[in-house]
Amino acid sequence: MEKRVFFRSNWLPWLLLAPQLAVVGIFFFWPAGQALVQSLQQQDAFGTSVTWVGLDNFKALWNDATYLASFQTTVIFSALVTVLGLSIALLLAVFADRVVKGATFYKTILILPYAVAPVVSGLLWAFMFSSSIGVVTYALHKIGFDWNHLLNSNHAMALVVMAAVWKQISYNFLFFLAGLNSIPKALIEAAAIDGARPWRRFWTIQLPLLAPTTFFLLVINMVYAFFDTFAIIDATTQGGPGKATSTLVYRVYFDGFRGMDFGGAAAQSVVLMVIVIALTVVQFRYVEKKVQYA
Amino acid sequence: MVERRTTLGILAHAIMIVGALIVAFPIYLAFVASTHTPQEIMQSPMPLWPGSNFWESYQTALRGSSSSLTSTPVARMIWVSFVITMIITIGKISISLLSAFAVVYFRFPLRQLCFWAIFITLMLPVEVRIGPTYQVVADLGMINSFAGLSVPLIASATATFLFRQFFLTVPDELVEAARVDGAGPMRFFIDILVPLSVTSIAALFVIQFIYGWNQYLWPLIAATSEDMYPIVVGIKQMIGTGESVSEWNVVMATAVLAMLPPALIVVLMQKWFVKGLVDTEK
Amino acid sequence: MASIELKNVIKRYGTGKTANQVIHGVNAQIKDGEFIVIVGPSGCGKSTLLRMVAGLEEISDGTISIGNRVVNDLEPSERDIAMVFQNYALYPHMSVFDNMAYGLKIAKVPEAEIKTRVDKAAKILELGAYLDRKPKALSGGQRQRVAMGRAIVRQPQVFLFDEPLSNLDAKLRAQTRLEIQKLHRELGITSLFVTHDQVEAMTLAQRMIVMNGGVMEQFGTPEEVYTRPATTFVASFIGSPPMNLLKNAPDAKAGVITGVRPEHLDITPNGWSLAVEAVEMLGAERLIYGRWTHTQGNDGEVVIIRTEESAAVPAIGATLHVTPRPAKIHHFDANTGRRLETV
Amino acid sequence: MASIELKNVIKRYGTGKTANQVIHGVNAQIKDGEFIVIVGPSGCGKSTLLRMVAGLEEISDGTISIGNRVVNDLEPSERDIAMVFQNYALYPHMSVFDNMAYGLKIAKVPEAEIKTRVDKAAKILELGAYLDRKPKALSGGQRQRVAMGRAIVRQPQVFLFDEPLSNLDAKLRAQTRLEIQKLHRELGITSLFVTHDQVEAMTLAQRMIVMNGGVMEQFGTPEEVYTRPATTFVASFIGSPPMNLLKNAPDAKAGVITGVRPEHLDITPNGWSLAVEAVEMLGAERLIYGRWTHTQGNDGEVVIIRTEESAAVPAIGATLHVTPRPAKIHHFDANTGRRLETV
Amino acid sequence: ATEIQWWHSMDGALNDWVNDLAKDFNASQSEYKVIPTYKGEYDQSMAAGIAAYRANNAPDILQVFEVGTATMMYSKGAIKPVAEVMKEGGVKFDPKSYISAVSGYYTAPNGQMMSMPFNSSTTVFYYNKDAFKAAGLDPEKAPTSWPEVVLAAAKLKTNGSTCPFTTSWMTWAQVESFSTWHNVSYASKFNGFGGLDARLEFNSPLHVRHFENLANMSKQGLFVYKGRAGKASSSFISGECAMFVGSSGSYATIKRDAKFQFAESTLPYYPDVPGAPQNTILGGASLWVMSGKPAANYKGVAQFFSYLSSPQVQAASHQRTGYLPITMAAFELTEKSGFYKKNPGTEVPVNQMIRKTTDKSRGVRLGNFVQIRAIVDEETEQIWTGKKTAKEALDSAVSRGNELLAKFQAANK
Ligand SMILES: Nc1ncnc2c1ncn2[C@@H]1O[C@H](COP(=O)(O)OP(=O)(O)OP(=O)(O)O)[C@@H](O)[C@H]1O
Ligand SMILES: Nc1ncnc2c1ncn2[C@@H]1O[C@H](COP(=O)(O)OP(=O)(O)OP(=O)(O)O)[C@@H](O)[C@H]1O
Ligand SMILES: O=P(O)(O)OC[C@H](O)CO
Ligand SMILES: [Mg+2]
Ligand SMILES: [Mg+2]
Repeated sequence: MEKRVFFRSNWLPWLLLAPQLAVVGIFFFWPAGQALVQSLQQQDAFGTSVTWVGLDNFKALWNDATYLASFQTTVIFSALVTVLGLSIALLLAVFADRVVKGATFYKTILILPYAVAPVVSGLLWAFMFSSSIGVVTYALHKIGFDWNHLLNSNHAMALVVMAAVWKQISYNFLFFLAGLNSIPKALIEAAAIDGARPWRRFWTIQLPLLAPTTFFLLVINMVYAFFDTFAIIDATTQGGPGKATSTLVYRVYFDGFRGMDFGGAAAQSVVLMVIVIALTVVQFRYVEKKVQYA
Repeated sequence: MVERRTTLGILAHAIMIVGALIVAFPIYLAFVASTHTPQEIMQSPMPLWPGSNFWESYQTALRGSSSSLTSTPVARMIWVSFVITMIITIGKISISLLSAFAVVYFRFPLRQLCFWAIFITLMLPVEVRIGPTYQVVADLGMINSFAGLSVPLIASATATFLFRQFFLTVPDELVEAARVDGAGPMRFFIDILVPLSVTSIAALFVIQFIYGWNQYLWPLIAATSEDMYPIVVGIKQMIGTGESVSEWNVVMATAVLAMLPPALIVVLMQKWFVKGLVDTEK
Repeated sequence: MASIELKNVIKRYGTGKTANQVIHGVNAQIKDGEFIVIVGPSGCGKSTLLRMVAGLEEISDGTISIGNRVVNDLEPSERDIAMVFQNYALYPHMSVFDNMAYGLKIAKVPEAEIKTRVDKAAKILELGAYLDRKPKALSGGQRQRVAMGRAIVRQPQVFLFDEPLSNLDAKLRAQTRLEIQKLHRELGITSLFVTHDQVEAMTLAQRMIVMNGGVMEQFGTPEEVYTRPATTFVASFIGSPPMNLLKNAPDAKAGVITGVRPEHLDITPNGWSLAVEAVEMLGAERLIYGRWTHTQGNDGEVVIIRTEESAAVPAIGATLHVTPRPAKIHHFDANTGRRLETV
Repeated sequence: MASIELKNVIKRYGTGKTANQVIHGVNAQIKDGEFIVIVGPSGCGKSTLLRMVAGLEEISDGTISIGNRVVNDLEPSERDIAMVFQNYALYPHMSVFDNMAYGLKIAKVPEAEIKTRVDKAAKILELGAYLDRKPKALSGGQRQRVAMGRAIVRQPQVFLFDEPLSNLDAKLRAQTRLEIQKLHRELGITSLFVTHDQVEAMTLAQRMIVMNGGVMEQFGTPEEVYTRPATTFVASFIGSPPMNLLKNAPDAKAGVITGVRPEHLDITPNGWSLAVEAVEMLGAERLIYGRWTHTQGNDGEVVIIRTEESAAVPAIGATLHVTPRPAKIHHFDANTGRRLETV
Repeated sequence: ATEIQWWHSMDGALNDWVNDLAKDFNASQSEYKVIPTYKGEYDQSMAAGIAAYRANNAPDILQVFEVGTATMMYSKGAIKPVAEVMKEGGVKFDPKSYISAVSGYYTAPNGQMMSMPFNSSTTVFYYNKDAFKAAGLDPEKAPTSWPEVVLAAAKLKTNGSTCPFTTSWMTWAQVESFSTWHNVSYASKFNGFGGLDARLEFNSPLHVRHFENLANMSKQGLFVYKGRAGKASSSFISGECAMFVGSSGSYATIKRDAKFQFAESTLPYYPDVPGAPQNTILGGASLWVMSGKPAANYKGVAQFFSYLSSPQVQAASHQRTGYLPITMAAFELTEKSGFYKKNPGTEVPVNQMIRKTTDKSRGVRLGNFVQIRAIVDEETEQIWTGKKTAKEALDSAVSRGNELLAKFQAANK
């Protein structure tokens, strides 16, 4: 979609773009280029000795079973966060759409986690599930369930997933609610006249019509699960036990900033960038298309 | 409303209540913990109702406690957070408004490329390029400064995209009317376009405020002295290794304080936020 | 097919102090197989009335019966009605076939039967070639027909239409009007048709309900409504340009409004005397706007006269004399606005 | 005030292979103070033409002069024009006063002068009470008047209107039409008015340009256009219901289309013989749709006859005889569609 | 005043200690101002320091745990050997005044002292006397061997303890220190002191036996894993865990925060292993001076270090924190003051360390050691979760670790 009319000037648009392009160039593309260069190098921790190693870093990644495992971990984690985050939010949105009284109150509470920093979210959930003082751990223990995310990798995964989902529900909820609101009431009425009950209407009318919203959120949630959950993992499990909750992004940080394997970390960055660019293209295409519908 | 059945209404309320309770519980618990003494929290289980240590906890947090890892008072951290957040928020919104204006209302060579270049940054989170970015900022001598903590985060694909979407919905006739009225591009931008974008600006203000306030990894490495820690980093430092956390009340008081400003923004600007997002994104 | 009976139907929105009554006791008997048009200005309660019949809106008071069965408490799907919405409300993610078949599937009609019925409807509506398309890929007129098809396949006792033509352009609207008439002739299903367009109402209705502010002003055939409007509202709402409703006609009685349609004013050598204000050329005819010469200053009363294109064009400012045809003069009570049979 | 001259004006969108020519060489001389209406179906290029005059669209070829000055390369603000847009294009965040004053402020007109001019325009348009309101808080008609006010205060040489009435309801449209006429009478500013509505065109125009597919089909007074349409397109576009354009009239010559307006067909004991298909009652008149009885099968040709309300209503299926009034018969070349003066 | 940045990892009561040291030094003169900043756990602050160095923004002084010693030592030009700093600063500095176990650890093969010994610790055994009493165990008698630990744990468990035994620093305490304590090799080439081509060897039968033992305890609920690094200590302080192997440096925080009677004792061992117990391993951290700073800063650093190494300051630190007295003078001063008598158990770390060391027990010096530790943590966690047997985990840790050693060797030729 393009504007019909526009202003004519050769220099003004560049002037307008300059601040943004400067920031993007200096703080995004330059470092990204650096990462690319470093991925072909082997450095000692201090960067005082640098040797070119070609694709060795990538080969090492490929041969590192734990890195491949991190891929798997990331996929599982992202899938869980996305699916749970979306379905819980959808459930809440569908019912929030029904209630008239107190709707604002519920909504206000449900969007609160959006304001909470991921680290703080991690902190709160770690606090609730802490092995010594966690109230939830205590309650679980009372009903005969031994919670131990320090040792049990499933528990650890569950913990980071819960903290991540909790934080993301708000966002999904808002969009689903808006999506539901934008479905013309007449469609629901037409379906009611056609004899469809609420349950059936949900599955055959509302859900299919939410598909664009859902797809949009799917991409957003995957990106969130991929990247924005770093702080949550750092604050709860730090990737453990073993590498059970060590996602790709956590690995980049861990190998680079804790393990000081800069070449390896740079190679990981490059791998991530490739994934990310693929995701961007998908999203951009999709978003553009959606706009044209509107 | 098609169905008038009350059972569905009751079910809806029930689900909303359960949902709200679960969602609110972690925050509630943080508040409760902040009102107890450390000893009370250490009991298993800790009490689930607020205690009487509220003032002590918050005073200690705000003033900075001698025994916590960061002797910096939370008040200072909040100030740092606030300054960084405002630079990020206002910076992002301004440069995005300008670039979206350029991209939508002008035709020039490499226009699509510029837009893509900005858009792709959406997908290059700091985490991915953290090392080199740190190096660049250090080379520019911006480590440990407000600028260093904020400017690298100022580029915004989201905001540029959102503004672009919004601008595309601004009727062409408005530009034409302005041109007939004799307004040049900047005049149109300032007199017409910016005032029209208030809803989007408000929505972005919320998003970017929260983004800025919740920054963690970047300040964690780019702030090298304690008095430049934003509150979110401060909290993490307070817990340290977890080896010696004894003042959970102070930690939780700090957590509550850290949540307060963004929560207020979200709740107070709720309507604008949703409107700005939904009207343009959808 | 069934008769419909509205007994003292009332609709209030909200409760208690904030209650806002929008339908004030409507009574109407609709015969089996009749085609009824509900017409009135925007906000007068047409849709509300229709939606109460459909079951989409609760009935605050009174009863609605369809085929002698009181339906007040029945769900829409239990009332044996079908409805065509203004913007059609087609399911955008379903093909034309599925749109039409949806209700039947829910009613667990066997596959084969569904196919037969949909195909039949598609044939009637000339939609056969589009059954696999999504609504997005159809023109406005085609969408409109799909919406009709969806109603037809259900073989309901009553059709409800809520301004189903207002999203079509003038040409298509005229054409679809003819189709709807034909369809009604063939199927003979009792129909309630809401519109705010008097031309549509006049051409389609067997009988029409003219509503204003939640009140039924008149219920009768188009002929009756046009020739014997029950109130000044009906008189001015039906007919374009509207009937002249005059308080200051030279021979007027106090408290009585004289009504004359523009086409019933003949230019005569003498009679009512008017100053010509404007003349509009409308192709086949001309409209002349005139003001009384016998009243002081500007009393706001404009008299419209409709003449043949071939008639002489009066100059602006000139004085014109017109005489109403005696048999075509209407009288209304100035206070109540109701028609007076004798003056 | 100024004259406008269009010399072989051409508009192409895109360049090279993808170029799409939408205006094909329009020539027109518009006199100082004239009120010209450009009418035609959607997409025919009306707006494009107007926007080229305004300077909002580049002129691909030819020249446009305003008051003897070629304006091809001038910015809109330098052409001394004012424009009223279809959706008014009011600045939503500015008050009515500021909307009107904006152009003057940019032109650095002194405050006091701005106030005088805006107040005067507001008085003419009866907007005085609304000067502090935002457009949102105005009705459609009021908004329309603000848009006009914005144009008036600039005291331009030319007014350009792009379908300024199409967002108003029928009643308001008729009323505003009269107001625009009055305004033009008072200010006498050369005006170009675009519409797709023939009634508007007929009633407003001193002269009208009928466009079709980027070509000017006719340029003349409404009278000329109605009584002597230059092409079949004009004949069918102007007049409602449209002129009957008949290929199969019993006495037709091959290659010639016979045109008769519905009101010029009289029901007579004999003459053209038609089978009645439908009858529509439109209040003051009736439309009768008939098909030839002398052609085999369905040749798709429907003849419309317009009769007085008082005339007898023929039964559907009955045979009717009609005769065209001889002086009112038009002839067109079946291939070019152009009017034939002699057959 | 010239500001001297000092990044460290001292939390809890130790944080107070570091702040006090800086405060006292700053008060003692006006030319320099030492600014201590907590930068997270040891590995975090080390990483932060290195990242800062790469960005030309390093602190003057960086506290690095013993594990990072090789990385720091082999870095070309990133650090300024402390001996050099002291000499240039014109401050008297005698490496020989340090306990040899300590100074030897931080001395380069060429005999130059590379970093300033600061907080040297070793692994010790703590137990909760109150819990012992309650479980019917003798609170004055600590279990000395692993079999005894198991027995005591079983008793504590029967008495209701949910965490009879735990350990912090799994790798340091249960692998590295365990090796020297039993005088078995951790890595070849004298645990890496002999050169960069050393390779890991901690998958010996004894190591495997020990981890099988811990795995069994874990299964029975006698040993509870509480996380990596020093995380377990809070579980001991809170009273949840009754027995605890941890750093002697935890003493300060335990003493400050524990609400029960506790005691410090020697590390348990396997009595059937010949030569055991030998000596425990050195831990804690030292202070490294980063290169590329103005001369004035180095002067200040020298002053500060000289302040830190005065016997009074050292003795006070030792008594306050539980870290070792790093100079003989400080040890003697403390002994003379009767501190050990008054605080039974505080002499344990000293005793454990001043035994004569063997080639296998002198310590460990390996490149990429931080990452190797992370690997050992990851792998041993698999044992407690039951995903791997002790042998599988240790084997895997050794082979993954050896890859890193090879990498380091290649990068530092
Ligand atoms: N949900 C509602 N709550 C309150 N008032 C309502 C509601 N729905 C409609 N109304 C009011 O009821 C009156 C009748 O509305 P209705 O939609 O029936 O009018 P209508 O005749 O169909 O008008 P239109 O031609 O514009 O569709 C209006 O005044 C409207 O404002
Ligand atoms: N920016 C453009 N690029 C390409 N083609 C265009 C553009 N703007 C208009 N057109 C084409 O030019 C033709 C004339 O458009 P124009 O808007 O002038 O029609 P119009 O007569 O004003 O129609 P309407 O009554 O619908 O406003 C149309 O076929 C349209 O598709
Ligand atoms: O807790 P600390 O200071 O004794 O250090 C423990 C170990 O040495 C870390 O490697
Ligand atoms: Mg309606
Ligand atoms: Mg147009």
